Order: sequence, then structure tokens, then C-alpha cells
Amino acid sequence: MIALLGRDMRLAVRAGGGFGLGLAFFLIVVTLVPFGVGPQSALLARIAPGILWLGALLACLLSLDRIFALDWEDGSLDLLATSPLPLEAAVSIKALAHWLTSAVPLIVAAPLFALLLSLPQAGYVPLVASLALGTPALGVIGTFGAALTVGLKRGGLLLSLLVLPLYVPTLIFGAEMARRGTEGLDTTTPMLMLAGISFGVIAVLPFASAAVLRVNLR
Amino acid sequence: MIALLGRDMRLAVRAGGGFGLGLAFFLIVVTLVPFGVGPQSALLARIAPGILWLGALLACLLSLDRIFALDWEDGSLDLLATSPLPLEAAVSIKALAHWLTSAVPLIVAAPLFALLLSLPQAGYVPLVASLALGTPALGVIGTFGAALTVGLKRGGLLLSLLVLPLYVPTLIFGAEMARRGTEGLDTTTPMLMLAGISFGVIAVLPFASAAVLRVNLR
Amino acid sequence: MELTVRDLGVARGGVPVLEGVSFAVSAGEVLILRGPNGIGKTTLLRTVAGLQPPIGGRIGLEREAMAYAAHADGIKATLSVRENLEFWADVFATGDIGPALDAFELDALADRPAGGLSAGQKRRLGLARMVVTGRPVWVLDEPTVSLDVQAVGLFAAAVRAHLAGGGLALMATHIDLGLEEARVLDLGPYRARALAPDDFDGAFL
Amino acid sequence: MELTVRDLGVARGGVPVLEGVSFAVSAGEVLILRGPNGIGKTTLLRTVAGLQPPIGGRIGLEREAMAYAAHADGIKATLSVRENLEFWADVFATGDIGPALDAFELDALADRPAGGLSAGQKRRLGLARMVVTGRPVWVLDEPTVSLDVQAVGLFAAAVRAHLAGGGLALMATHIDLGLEEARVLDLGPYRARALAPDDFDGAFL
Amino acid sequence: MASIWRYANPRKFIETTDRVLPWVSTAALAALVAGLAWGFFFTPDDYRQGSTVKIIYLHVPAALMAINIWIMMLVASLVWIVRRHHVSALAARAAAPVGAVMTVIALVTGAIWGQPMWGTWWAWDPRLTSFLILFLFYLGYMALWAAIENDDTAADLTSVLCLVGSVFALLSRYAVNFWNQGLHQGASLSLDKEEHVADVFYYPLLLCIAGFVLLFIALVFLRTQTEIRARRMRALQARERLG
Amino acid sequence: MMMPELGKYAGAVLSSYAVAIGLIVALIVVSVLRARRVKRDLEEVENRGRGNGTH
Ligand code: HEM
Ligand SMILES: Nc1ncnc2c1ncn2[C@@H]1O[C@H](COP(=O)(O)OP(=O)(O)OP(=O)(O)O)[C@@H](O)[C@H]1O
Ligand SMILES: Nc1ncnc2c1ncn2[C@@H]1O[C@H](COP(=O)(O)OP(=O)(O)OP(=O)(O)O)[C@@H](O)[C@H]1O
Ligand SMILES: [Mg+2]
Ligand SMILES: [Mg+2]
Repeated sequence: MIALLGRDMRLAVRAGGGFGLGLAFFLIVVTLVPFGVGPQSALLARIAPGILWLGALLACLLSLDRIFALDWEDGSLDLLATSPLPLEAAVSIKALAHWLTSAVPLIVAAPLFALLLSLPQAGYVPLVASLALGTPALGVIGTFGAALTVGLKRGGLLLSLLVLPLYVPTLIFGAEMARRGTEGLDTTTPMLMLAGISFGVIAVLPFASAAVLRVNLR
Repeated sequence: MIALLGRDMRLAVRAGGGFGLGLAFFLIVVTLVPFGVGPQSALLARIAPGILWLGALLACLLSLDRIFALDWEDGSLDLLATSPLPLEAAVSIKALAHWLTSAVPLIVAAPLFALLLSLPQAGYVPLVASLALGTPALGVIGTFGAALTVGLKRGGLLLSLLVLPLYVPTLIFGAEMARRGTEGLDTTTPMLMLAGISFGVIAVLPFASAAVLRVNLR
Repeated sequence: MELTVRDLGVARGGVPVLEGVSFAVSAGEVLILRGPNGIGKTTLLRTVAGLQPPIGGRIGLEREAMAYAAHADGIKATLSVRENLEFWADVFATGDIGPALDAFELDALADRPAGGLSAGQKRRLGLARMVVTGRPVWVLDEPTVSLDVQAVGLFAAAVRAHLAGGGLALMATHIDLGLEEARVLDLGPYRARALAPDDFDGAFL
Repeated sequence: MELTVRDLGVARGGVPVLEGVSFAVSAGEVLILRGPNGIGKTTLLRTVAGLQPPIGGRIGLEREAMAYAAHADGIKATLSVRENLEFWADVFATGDIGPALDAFELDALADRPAGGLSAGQKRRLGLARMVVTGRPVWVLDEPTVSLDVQAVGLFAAAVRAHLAGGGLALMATHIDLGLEEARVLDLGPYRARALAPDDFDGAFL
Repeated sequence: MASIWRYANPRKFIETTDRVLPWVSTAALAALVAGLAWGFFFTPDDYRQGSTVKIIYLHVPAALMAINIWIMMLVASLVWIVRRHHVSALAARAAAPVGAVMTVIALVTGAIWGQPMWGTWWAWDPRLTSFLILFLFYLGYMALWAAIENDDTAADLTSVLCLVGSVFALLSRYAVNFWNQGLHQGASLSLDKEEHVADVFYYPLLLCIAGFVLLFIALVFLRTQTEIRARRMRALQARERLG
Repeated sequence: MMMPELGKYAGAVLSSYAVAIGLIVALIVVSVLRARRVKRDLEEVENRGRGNGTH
């Protein structure tokens, strides 16, 4: 298990800078928004929590197909499936590695990006908290999507299509929690929902992912 | 040349629905924005041109790595490079195929999405016109980025990082043209700039892309 | 330890390709599957290794006993040869990769990134993985593709060592591996018959 | 038509692997390159085919005369066998794919998606592409990997037909191809020497 | 008399820079310390900006360097493309992180300055925005270098990227000006050229700029040497493995 | 030298000096350390090449 985690992290770091790149993508999405929407900081501040959540979601999404596709292409997945490691564990570990390499850097850097979008001071803590609570769900759901599409040649777009609707509840509660926090309102309900989604998903989805993966392998 | 165009289009359509998926991704991004930002239509209308442009840009971006990566992995690119087709032509045709399969459906469907974001009526024509003028540039620039990163295992995120700053001028003028059109202002300057960028880029970048591709193949 | 396969039927892409295959391989034996391209050797081996369900018959050994090597080697280009092997040694909890490196003369290449290996060197790494699994049944699909004569010799020696240690091996190949003691099974007679055209339900199997 | 290679040096990943290779192949001839894994056969063939620049020496034929077949076949899984071949026929402006299908007995498979072929069937498709290019010089890297005995015979026949039509072929292989008339060149003696440690500028080659 | 391309020989380059490096670095440190100390301790406050005017001694030189280093990389890339001198490609590689750090310094000091002056850390003012884009270019350039294993391939690809990127950076600069025109007057809040040219601020500023330039030269010499050695080491190790 | 009176902007001025100087020093330190390490490693590799006569 630790071997797999170590290998995946190492691969992510070596394959042209795993950590930095998700971050860079997030930075770029956040930078592009004002170009599209206009530079007025009042407007930006209003949409900031939503855009930050969207940016994190997209940065996460873009790296999803790495989770299994490479292992599929070079045959490692067949070999892993015939190894002593239960596929459920392998799937969970791959989700964890993905979260560590793509989401954690985002969470750490989120305040900086919030600055660029002129998010009010009060919003920083709820934003980071909501990301920390919500991104594990994004990772696990994304792993499920990646397992579903692994056999397909360049399933990237299909993967996005399948996963994005599954992301909707997480996004709604996450952005809501960040927005309420920013406006000084009570964040308990969205926070509880977010935590509920994350834990539920972590407990259940790996089994579905492993089952789906087995089907795709045969 | 026509053979390559035909093949690439056919591959895009067969590989799990090239046309539909770019569109679907666009749809989903546009749908997620209200979840992130909140449902007030005045706010949405204000950010609509920018978000639509951003959505088109991201949908285009997501499919960029298809342009060369598949041909690289299965060895076709080596074979193409030793074929009678000049690499410059091959690159241009691949950019064209990418544009036809990923941007054209977006342009056609853009008014529908504009409706979802409550864009005022006046904005429809400028929006579609700006997309039609600007997306060719996005395609050609993206092809350059794809050629740069083709050798790298799963260069997807690096590709985004390299390409997005190159997209800035196109995005600015495109979104500006759409916004000005919506507000009933004069759109001549951004339109000319957009057309200028597109034509300049189409005339020059394929040579750079072909050169870069040759370096990557050796 | 014996691998017995009874009346096995296998399908690929929903189409039956082989039917009624039976054989037994006991400890210390090698069985080589032969047959023209497309007869279904790869499909059969994947089924035996537990990667896909059979459409009939049974395989008398649980999949935990088997180590499978496919057409593709599952090598990570950015990891070094050593890191690649160590990963599998960890997964199979066998620890030491020294013997595997020795068996395929990979010591000199151990610290090279695996992406920079030639086709035959990659293949050697793929085969070294089998040694590292420590499992008794080797299921090998065209193991000597791209190997030079000397490396084929290394492979034969590794197989013999595996057999001597009480293991057994099942492999598909078109070329001569220098394993004279191996039994050979020709798959030709087991090709699945085309379906009777009015067997409507059968077409859903 | 003659392929003359004079004093060629080739490098992979910035490291010279072969130096001073010279040979000539004239129309109607086959030259087989041999050498242990990793000596640089693939690298040499890629250089001859014009995919990478040589680090020394010269190749006496422009790359437009050459058709190259690599370890990978460049097959599109979602296109049918026929569509795959027709694409290359269009690119090389040669038109008819009938002879290529015949030469490798692909007619029965012509309308199958190429992704559903077995390893050997894929390889046959990859080789059929060479017939379709219509180019006089075939540069082949381990052409018979995964082929069964009968398919190797088809390949030998296709090469002979190519030679009879005034073509020539250069190929690397480890196994016997049944081409008795072929000349063989062992690459062993041309292995690049390690650099003199004082040659500072040389390390920038 | 040999031409300047002589110095494009790696060995010659190392020998020459080894000789000048001590002098350049000493001069750089001296100028920097003197300039910053002069600016920090011995200049008066501005009547409108108060003591924040002291930030200028970091902000302006860093901003200048950020742009000029990119230009230097562009020139070096062109030299590599045209004449294929390895040292110039490696010099471009060596300069990029310095440029990126300069861009960060300009951005951070600007942001800190903006808080008291404009009441905000960040505004989408054209100048600030184009700096952010420049930073992205630096990031992409360095990431591309890092991602490619073969040094010559990397040199070729990054050079083309630098070329294409420069054109687009110019274009973005124009685009950004256009985009923010009439919407947000952030730029008008910054000082007019005439105002800060007051001599009290001007001379220490010049000294600081000189210090930054010298520091850059010293760093690029040192880092280019490192890149040359690292490249040679990789080549030697690769051949060693060939045996 | 005595500390100049920075007034209400002391935080801004001091922090920008701290950040900028910190970044510059870090850059210098990283460059020098890497230069030393690479130089030493290269010498080792060169000596190894001469020593056991692989050439
Ligand atoms: C993140 C924020 C900022 C960035 C990225 C930034 C960037 C730049 C750039 C690129 C220059 C141009 C250097 C030149 O062309 O000569 C510059 C100069 C300058 N900046 Fe900033 N700036 C920022 C914030 C500020 C703030 C808040 C102030 C003060 C209120 C300021 C005051 C100046 C001054 C006085 C100059 C010299 C002006 C001149 O040469 O005309 N900057 N800055
Ligand atoms: N998706 C599919 N649908 C239908 N038939 C398929 C599909 N995939 C493979 N086949 C066919 O199944 C048969 C068995 O393939 P398999 O790969 O097992 O053959 P093989 O004996 O390993 O051949 P080789 O020696 O060439 O490797 C082949 O005839 C192949 O064409
Ligand atoms: N990026 C790289 N850096 C250093 N050496 C490399 C790199 N890529 C390949 N090599 C080495 O170059 C040599 C030549 O490889 P090549 O693929 O040409 O061998 P080959 O003769 O085709 O071998 P095979 O018979 O196994 O296919 C090998 O020793 C290989 O390890
Ligand atoms: Mg097979
Ligand atoms: Mg080879």
C-alpha cells in the first residue's frame, strides 16, 4: 500500500512537476476570469468564492485521467489487478495520491488566489476550510469516473462529462459555505453537508470504483 | 491532405463522440457557474460574455492533447513524418480538424448557452461573431502547445500552463467584443484585433509547430 | 501444486474464441501454448490469470497463485529500473530484488530511467518482474519478443530455476525458447465453432 | 538505386551509440542488421529513415525514398483495417490497397476495427502498410515480432516481391526470417567508445 | 583577434567568468548595499506617500530587471537557434529563475505598496496585469526546461517558446491596455515620472538599479557555469554507462 | 546608524524590504550551493573517468 502511494507520488512529481502544475493551472484560470469578465473589483469580489471553487474543481478534473490511464496503457493495471493488493485498496490509495498531489497545494495557495480576485478578508478562512472539506470528495468521485472511462482511448472529455454532474452537490455546498463565510453568515449547514458528502463518498465509492475497474479490465 | 483531415475527423467522431463532448463540457461549465456564483440573473448577465468565452476556451483546451498525443503513442507520428506530406501541412490540417470538431459545434450552440446565462438579446450576434473569429486562433495556438509537449508523458497540465498565457490576447479581445456588442457599443477595434490575431497566427505558427514537432521526433 | 484446466471456454469482445481446452501442468513443468495468430492464446492466458471470467469450464487454481506477464510490460518510463522492480517487490511483499536483477543481467542498467531502455532491455525488465513476484505459477504471453539470443538464454535459465524451486509455467510463443523439456499444446483443435444461426439465445452468451 | 551509408555515427538521448558504420545496399538486395539488445539498431534505422540527424557520416539517399516501420505500428484502434490502410495509401498517393491486403492475408479481417486484432494480426497490418507506401527502400525494425510461422512466410514472400520490383530493404531482427539470400551486418564492432575524459567540448555533442 | 563567439566555447566561458566573477559580485553587493542603505536611511519621506516611497528602491529595479531578463533570454534563444552555441542556450536557462524571482519581487513589493496607496493589494491595472502574465511565461518556460530530458531538445523547444512567447507578451501588453481602458483608473494613482525624479530619490534609485544589474550579471555567470557543468556531467555519466 | 522614522507605513516598508531581500538572498544562496555541489560532482565524475581508465 505504502509502496503504491510512494510510487504514484513519485510519478506525479517526476512527470514534469506534478505539484506545481495543478497549482499553475488554478492560477491561470483565476487570472483569465478577469480578462473575460472585466477588471472591476466589486464584481470580482462577488463572484470570487464561486470562481475559486470552480477553478479548484477544474484543476482537479484536468489531472483525473492520469489516475488510471497511464497504468492502463503500459499494462501496469493488469499487473496490479493480479497482485496481492486488493483493488479496493489500490483505488483508494490512488485517490489519496491524487488528492495529495493536486488538491493539497491548491488549498494551501487558495488565499493568494483569493487576493487576486479581491475576496474580502472575512472569506479566507471559510474558503480554505470548505476546500479542505470538499476536495477529498472531488478526488474520490473523480477516481470513480476515471475507473469508469479507463478503457476508452482518450476518455478525457467523456470523463469530464461523467464526473461534472457528480461534482454538482459538492460544488454547491462548497461555494455556498465560502460565500456565506465571506458575507459573515452562518456556515454550519453547508459545512455539515460538505463533510457528510466527503465521508460518505470516501466510505462507499472505492468499492464501486474497484468493481467498475474489474469490469473494464476483462 | 484531405486523407488526413478525413481520418482525424473520423477518429474524433469515433473516439467516444468528438463533436458532442466538447459541447457537453461547455454546457456543464456554463451550468456550474450559476451553482458557484449564485443564481441572480442580473449578475449572471453581466458576467455572461466573459464566462461563455472562458468556457469555450477551456473546452478547446481540454481536447488539445488529443491533437498529437495519440498519434505519438501509437507511432503514427513517426510514420507521418516520413511520409510525403510536409509536416507544416500536417500540422495545419490537424489544427483545422481540431477546430472543426471542437470549436464549430460550440459556435453553433453558443446562443443556447447564452440563454442559460441570461445574456441580453443584443449580445447574441457579437458573441457568435467573436467566437467565429477568435476560435481559429485558439486552435492554432493550441496546436503549437501540443507540438511542444508531445514527447512528454501526459504533458496535459504542462500544455495548459504553456498555452493559457498565449491565449490571453485572444480572450481579451474576444470577450471585449462580445461585451461591447451586448452593451451596444462599437466593436470595430476588438473585431479587427481578433481577426488580425487569427490571420497572423494561422499564417505563421504552423511553421513553428512543425519545427518543434521535428525536434520532438528525433 | 498443480494447474488443472478443464473444458475451458474463453471469449474476447463477447465472441467465443476457444472452447473445450483442457490441460494440467504440475510443479516443475512448463506448458507451451502454440497456435496461429489470433487463435486466442492471449485471451486464454488472461482468463487463466483471472483477468476475465471464462465462458465455460473451470480453472483449478486460485488466481492468487499466479503471476501474469502480458504483451505490455507495465514499465514506468520515469522511474529507474531499480525503482520499477522495487515497487513490485513491495506490492508482492517479497523484498529483495537482487536475484531478479542478476537473473536478467540488469545490474548495469539498474539506475537508468526505464524510458531510456531499448526494446529488448525493457522486455528483460518486464521478465525480471516475474522473479520478484515470488508466485509459483508463471503465466507468460510471448515472453521473448525483442530479446536477443543471449537474453533468450537468460530467460530459459530463469524459467528452469523457477521450475527447480517447485514452480510451474504456462506460456504462449511462436518462436523457439530453448526449453527442450517443455510440453507443447497446440490450440488449433479448440477453436470455437461458429454459432448455429438459429440459436437466438446463444448469441447473448 | 543504391543506399550507401558512409561512416555513420548515431546518438540516442544525446549519447553516441554507434560510430563509423558503413554499408551499401543496392536494388534487389536485403541487408539484415544484427547485434545484441541495446547496441543501437533502432537508433540507426531511425537515423537512416531521416527521423533524427546523424552525428557524423552521411546517408547517400534522400529520405523521400524510404518507408519506415518501427517497433510500434501506428494503427488506429477505432478505424477498420481497410480504413487504416486506405489512409496511408492516400497519404502516399498510391491508391490501391488490394495487393497489400492480399500479401498479408488481411482480406478476411478488412472490415474489423483494428483495435480488435490480436498482436500478430496487428503486426500484419503494420507490415501491409509498407506495401502501400510504394517506396523503394524499406526500413524495418524487428518486423516479425509476434508473427506465427506462416505469417513469417508471408512476410518473406512480400520482401522478395518488393526486391523483384527493384526495391531494397534494410532490417533489424533477432530471429530467423527465412530470407536466405540476405546479407547480414553485425553491429558489434561499431559500438561507440566512451569519451576521453579530457575532451571537454566533446561532451556537448 | 578572435570574435566574441570565442566565449561561446564552454571551457573558455568558464575560464573567463571565473576570473571576472569575484569582481562583479563584489561590485554588485557594494552597489546594492550602498544604494539600499542610502535609500532606506538617508532619503526624506515623500510629502504625499510618506515613508512608502522607500519601496521604490526595490520595486522599480526589480520591475526593470524582470523585463530586461526576459529580453536577454530572447536574445540568447535567438543566438542558440541561429548559431547553436550551447552556452547561450544554457545562459537563457540560467537566467529564467532570476527573472522569475525579480518578477515576484516586483509583484510583492507593488502589492505591499498598493495597500496603503490604493487601498487594495491588487487591482487589475494594465501594468500589474502584464506583469502577472510575464510571471506565467517565466513559469511555463522553466517548467518546459524541467520536463524535457534531452538537453538539446529542451534548448530547441524552450527557444521557440521564448520567441513565440515574446510576441504574445507584447500583444498581451497592448490587449491589456485596451481592456482596462476607461474602466478602472488604477494606473493614474501611481506617481508621475516627473514627481519621483526629484534628485533625492533619483540618485539612490540609480545606484540600486546598477546594483540589481550587476547582481544579475554575477548570478547569470555563476548559474551558467553550473548549467554547463551539470550538462557535461550528464553527458559523461551517460557515456560511462555505455561502458 | 539610527532607524529612520517610518511613521504609520512602517509595516509596509519593512515587510517589503524583508520580502525582497529575503528572496534575493535565497536566490543567491541556492545558486551558490548548487554551483558548489555540481562542481564537486563533476570533478568526481571526471576523476572516476580518468582513474579506472574506462576510456
Ligand atoms: C503588484 C503591483 C505592482 C506591479 C506588478 C508593478 C509593476 C511595475 C512596473 C512593471 C513598473 C515599470 C518599470 C518601468 O517601466 O520603468 C513599475 C514602476 C513603478 N511603480 Fe509599480 N507596480 C505595482 C504596484 C505599484 C504601486 C502600488 C505603486 C505605488 C503607488 C507603484 C509605483 C511605481 C512607480 C513609482 C514606478 C516607477 C514609475 C515609472 O518608471 O514611471 N507600483 N511598477
Ligand atoms: N473486441 C473484439 N471483438 C471481436 N473479436 C476480437 C476482439 N478482440 C480480439 N478479437 C479476436 O479474438 C481472437 C483472439 O485474440 P488473441 O489476442 O487472444 O489471439 P492470440 O492467439 O494471442 O494471437 P497472437 O499470436 O497474434 O497474439 C483474434 O482472432 C481477435 O481478432
Ligand atoms: N534517453 C536515453 N539516454 C541514454 N541512453 C539511451 C536513451 N535511450 C536509449 N538509450 C540507449 O541507447 C541504446 C540504443 O538503443 P536502441 O533502442 O537503438 O537499441 P536496439 O539495438 O534497437 O535494441 P533492441 O534490440 O533491444 O531493440 C541502448 O543501450 C539504450 O539503453
Ligand atoms: Mg497474443
Ligand atoms: Mg530496437
